Amino acid sequence: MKIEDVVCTFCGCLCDDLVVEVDGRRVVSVENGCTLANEKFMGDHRLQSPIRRNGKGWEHISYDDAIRETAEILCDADRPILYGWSGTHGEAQSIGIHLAELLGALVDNTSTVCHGPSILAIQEVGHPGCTLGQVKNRADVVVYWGTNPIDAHPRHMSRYTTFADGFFLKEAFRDRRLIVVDVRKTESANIADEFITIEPGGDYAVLSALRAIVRGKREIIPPSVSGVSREQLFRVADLLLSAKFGAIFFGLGLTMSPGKYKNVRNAIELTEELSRHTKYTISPMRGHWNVYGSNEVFTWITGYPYAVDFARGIAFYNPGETTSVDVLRRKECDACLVVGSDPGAHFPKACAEHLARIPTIQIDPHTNATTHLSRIQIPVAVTGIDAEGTAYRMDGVPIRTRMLFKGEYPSDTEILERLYTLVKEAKGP
Amino acid sequence: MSELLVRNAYVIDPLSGIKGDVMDIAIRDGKIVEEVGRNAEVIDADHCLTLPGGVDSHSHVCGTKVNFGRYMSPEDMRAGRTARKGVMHVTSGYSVPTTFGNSYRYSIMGYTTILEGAMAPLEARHTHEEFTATPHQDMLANTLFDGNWSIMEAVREKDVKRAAAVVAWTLSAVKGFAIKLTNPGGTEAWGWGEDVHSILDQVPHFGVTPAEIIETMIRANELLNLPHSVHIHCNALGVPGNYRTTLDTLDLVPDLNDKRQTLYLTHLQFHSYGGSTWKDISSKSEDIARAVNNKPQVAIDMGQIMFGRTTTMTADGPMEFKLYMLHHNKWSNHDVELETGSGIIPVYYSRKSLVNCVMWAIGLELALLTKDPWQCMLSTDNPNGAPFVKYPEIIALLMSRRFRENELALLDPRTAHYVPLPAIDRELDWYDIAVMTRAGQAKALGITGVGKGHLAPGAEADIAIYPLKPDSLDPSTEYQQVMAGFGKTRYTIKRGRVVARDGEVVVEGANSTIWTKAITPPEFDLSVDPEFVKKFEQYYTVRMSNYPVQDVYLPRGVCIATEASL
Amino acid sequence: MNFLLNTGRTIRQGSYVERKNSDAYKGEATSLYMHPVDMMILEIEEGSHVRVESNQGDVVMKVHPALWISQREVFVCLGPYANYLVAPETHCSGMPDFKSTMVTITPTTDLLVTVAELMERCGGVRYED
Amino acid sequence: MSLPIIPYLQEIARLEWLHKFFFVRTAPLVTPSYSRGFPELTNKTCTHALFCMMACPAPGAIDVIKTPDGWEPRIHKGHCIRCGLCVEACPNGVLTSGRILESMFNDSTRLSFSFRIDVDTNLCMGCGNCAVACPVNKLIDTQMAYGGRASTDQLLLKVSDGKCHVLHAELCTGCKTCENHCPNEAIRVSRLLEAVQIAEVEP
Repeated sequence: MKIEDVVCTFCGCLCDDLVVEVDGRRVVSVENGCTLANEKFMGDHRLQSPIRRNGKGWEHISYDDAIRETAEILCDADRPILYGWSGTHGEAQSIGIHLAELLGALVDNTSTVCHGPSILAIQEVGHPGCTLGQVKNRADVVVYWGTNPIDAHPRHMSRYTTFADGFFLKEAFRDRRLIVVDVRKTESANIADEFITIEPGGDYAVLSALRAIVRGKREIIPPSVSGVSREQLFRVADLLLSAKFGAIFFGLGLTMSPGKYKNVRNAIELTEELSRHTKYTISPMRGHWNVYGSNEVFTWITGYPYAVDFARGIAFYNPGETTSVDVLRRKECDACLVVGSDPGAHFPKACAEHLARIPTIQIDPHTNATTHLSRIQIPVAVTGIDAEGTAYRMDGVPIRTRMLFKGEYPSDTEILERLYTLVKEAKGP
Repeated sequence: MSELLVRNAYVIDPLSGIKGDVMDIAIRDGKIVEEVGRNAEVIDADHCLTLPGGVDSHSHVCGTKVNFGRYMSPEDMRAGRTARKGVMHVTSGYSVPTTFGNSYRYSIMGYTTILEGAMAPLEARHTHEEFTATPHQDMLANTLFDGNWSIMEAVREKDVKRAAAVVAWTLSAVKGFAIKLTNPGGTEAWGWGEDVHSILDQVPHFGVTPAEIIETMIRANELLNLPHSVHIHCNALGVPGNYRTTLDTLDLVPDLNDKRQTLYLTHLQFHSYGGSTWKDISSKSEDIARAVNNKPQVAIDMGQIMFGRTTTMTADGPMEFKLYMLHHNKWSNHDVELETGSGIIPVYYSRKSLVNCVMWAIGLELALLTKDPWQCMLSTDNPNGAPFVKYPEIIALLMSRRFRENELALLDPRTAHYVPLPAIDRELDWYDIAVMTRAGQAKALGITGVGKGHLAPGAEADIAIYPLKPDSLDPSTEYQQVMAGFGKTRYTIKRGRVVARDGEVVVEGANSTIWTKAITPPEFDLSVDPEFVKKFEQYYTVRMSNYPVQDVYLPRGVCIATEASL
Repeated sequence: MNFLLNTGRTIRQGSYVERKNSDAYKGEATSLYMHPVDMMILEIEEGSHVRVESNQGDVVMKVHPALWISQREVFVCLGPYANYLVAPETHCSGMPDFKSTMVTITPTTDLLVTVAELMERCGGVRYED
Repeated sequence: MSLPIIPYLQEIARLEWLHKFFFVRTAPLVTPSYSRGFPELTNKTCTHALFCMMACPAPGAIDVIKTPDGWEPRIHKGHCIRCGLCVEACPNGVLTSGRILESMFNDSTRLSFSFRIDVDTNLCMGCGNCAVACPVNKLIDTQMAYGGRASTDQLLLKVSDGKCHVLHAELCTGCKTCENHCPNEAIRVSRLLEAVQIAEVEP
């Protein structure tokens, strides 16, 4: 059976035009999807049943036992942390946050090691953005700064920006100018009209230089800024200003480099500066398919996009203190529930070591690095394949993922609901 | 079967013609009935003011831009935090509270129905998700059509029926309630960093004017027989001298419906400015109110501003950028492909700012100078003028001249030269307030038929009992009590169930979402229209089959179906 | 020899992300891309193993030449191997220095470790299906 | 120093040599009939088929430009290697050089083009840049150009199973748009030229 308009749950592009052929409980073929989409749908490496660490080995246990034991661990903990959420649907995220509220736990999502700094920058200066269709239909200048969409969001250029025709651009790739800024010559840089190589850690200075030029202060620019020549800066600024509609996309090259949120703040302020001359928008390239959804759900329930601490009863937010890496680094938490992410692979070693020290429970369809650090892992259905729910694309457009077939695994929502019920019973009214 | 009896209630129910009688209200299974059995639970209202549940006909509480207002404002979240308590979830926020924060605070003030003022169709799913997390109120969503390409093309072709078909398809796809036009044409122009400045400006590339969009949409709305009228946020919001644009817009309105207004003009305070710069801005509330008084076919809401800190958010992207150029605090913008835009900035309305003082006066003047309370709703365009928790204070200001004078004395002393407020003696009475906070809204929205805004048998048992005794209270002097009383109900009853009592929320709540579906003849079914389908295949970045809001997002949807006259 | 370690996404890392315990993932996540001139100085060939050491620890990786990276910089896709070297310090931003860790690289004949072994070093217990 | 000059002067001053130098008669230089000169226009109408450009092996040697009178091939002599392929390739006989056109006419031969597209599936990441930019795809299925959603299998290029696949190589016109916009050189277009009898080309 061929299913049309399937939503890919890999990256923040959330492409919704895939055609997937399904034979019973097996995906047979994927059309229109990139390599990552294909791996996602065709992959067949699920953990078969819940497992529990047993001394130096592992044993299979029932879902009932796994959930009950998880509830006990969480109730016993003084400072539990519920981490992850970007790899699951909004309905599950919602229950997870209420669970944290009930436990007085700290709840954080993967933004913390991704676009958390972008959020901090937005909280300082705002975010002039737009939906991706606005870029597709109008943008004649596209900038990718510190991001390599070809590897991380393969269809971003062909579906939404450089190559996709739009209402006002009938010959898109001829009519658009593509600027790529990076510290290394990525695949994306290979097809750019203008590639700017920046010395590592030099983004802030280059952004400042461009802001100065846009402000008309060319005379103050030194011959070279972080390895970028003055001539190139002038050329790029002129190109930016020549746009009728310019779209800037930025990635972890800004959020993870020295300067972190200040880099992003500078990029947003460049956008705002350009907006005084012509139309400009800026957007973060969100990684996980539903990381933006986790920010949205966190925000409408708690008021904050990530790093929320319920220990005081109220929702308390102080990134740098209530962010997962810091909490783990300080060895502060004494139990961890991981849902839809892999901190074992993506946190610094010291954090992984603390996860191994405390009872860590993982809810995830696949074994991964965190599996080895955990006490219990509960396999669940994969949203977009055998579970469905809401996801938010990187530009904030909410899309309902599809369930392609009913599988044998429970969804994140079902597991978390059962967990919530058990914890609520234990905690009393 | 659950039964409840409210005894000794001092009832004002304007839609039923009850202007202050002490009576009992019987409730069975969530509806008001003639009488209930002996075993019914009893609430003694003790002669307190008892009104139908409050209806807010224009408020921003759920959806993409509201949530972004929270997202970008941790300082606002910190300004209003409550811990989890009983059935109440944690809440955060002052001007843009979390969904539960909104819901609890409205509930405590006796509000049971809220219309979200602006929902971008492409992002409707988000609004509905937040509706589900706003458990104590029945929710409705105004759906944005101001920059809709299909609409503008129909307007250019002078094809009212096609415009109606686009509205019908979209409202039913996104489970919206009514047509919202925010700065019509201006949001599309903002796609190029531009704006329209009067109702006769051309929208770039589309060859239509705001006036043509407004006129076409008014007629399309009536062709679909929708419960509410077109709901407009006029062009040129917040610009000195914009009252002319507002008067021009009022002049466009024909009288096409005998049950309700033909055009609803929202937050009119922001559209009643004289002068030509921020230095000589003045109140033109008298001109506007005169036009409204002469046109029974329009209804307005105040858009009152109140001093202090708040967050402005609107689909009017270009206006927010202009405002940002004034405030230089922080600015967010979010354009939505083929449809609309939006912008958010935090603001502080100050008594030391003459402009802000003039704005404050204009809102009150509009309410006091509009003769018929059914034509003017009480609103702050929450949170743009002020958070809705300021409603009790506004009510007190409208009911007490003395309170107004006391307030005026605190303002920039030049204010009196620019506004007529000091000369207005009128004090509104309990009945006027009842109209302006629930009955008028329910009538204007066209939801009396689904049992909103009144207490006649058959109506939804949404009731607010305030600790106010109109028989013995003089609002003119005891305005502090009025303010306190409207701020915290003794009981808020939602569909026959007590949901809040003396400032505490007592149940988890389960709301409904009211949406409209205009049934059109098959030749107007756009789901198979080649031009319309092309929009999805070529210009939208979401497939047509993934666009409509699935039923699962409306666990308790209430559909108002109409038969279109196409 | 000292290098600046940069990390980021690669398409293969993304492809194998749900098979983190596979040889394919190990192969990609231990691939270290280095400028050929630096390889010459270190006297190593494509495919040579190197020990990469930071103030957090050390891990064995496999070198690939790449012209798209500057001298004295190396690139490893994000994952447990790269993060084994990254410090947990966030400078009160919540975000570690994933793209700017100083490392020392020396040739070695030691073998690559699996993800499970690496996690065992962190105190975990290996799970094999 | 002066001695070595004398034998030279003696040699130059020989009568026989001087005679030959001033009165020699050799046949004038003519271009042999089989030689290929720079292609010239025949004044036949150019239909902008671009076969000449596709056939040309010398980068930058020929362009087809728009003049007020219509399309016209233009030879850049510094680049042209006078191979004559463009003359042979043109379906309308717009260009000529030596006897190429004549002998093609006599022999009823033509050049036939085809293109081969190779996708290195190890490198391809299915980003779809090639399939979306491809002008042939665009004519067949407009949706492709607007974001890469394929609604037919009659395409030249299509992404499925995570890689770009060449479905109908015979549709390729050799424009190399795909090759130019591939971020990692995973797609290559090569030209296959063969001489065929006209009957085969235009049955």
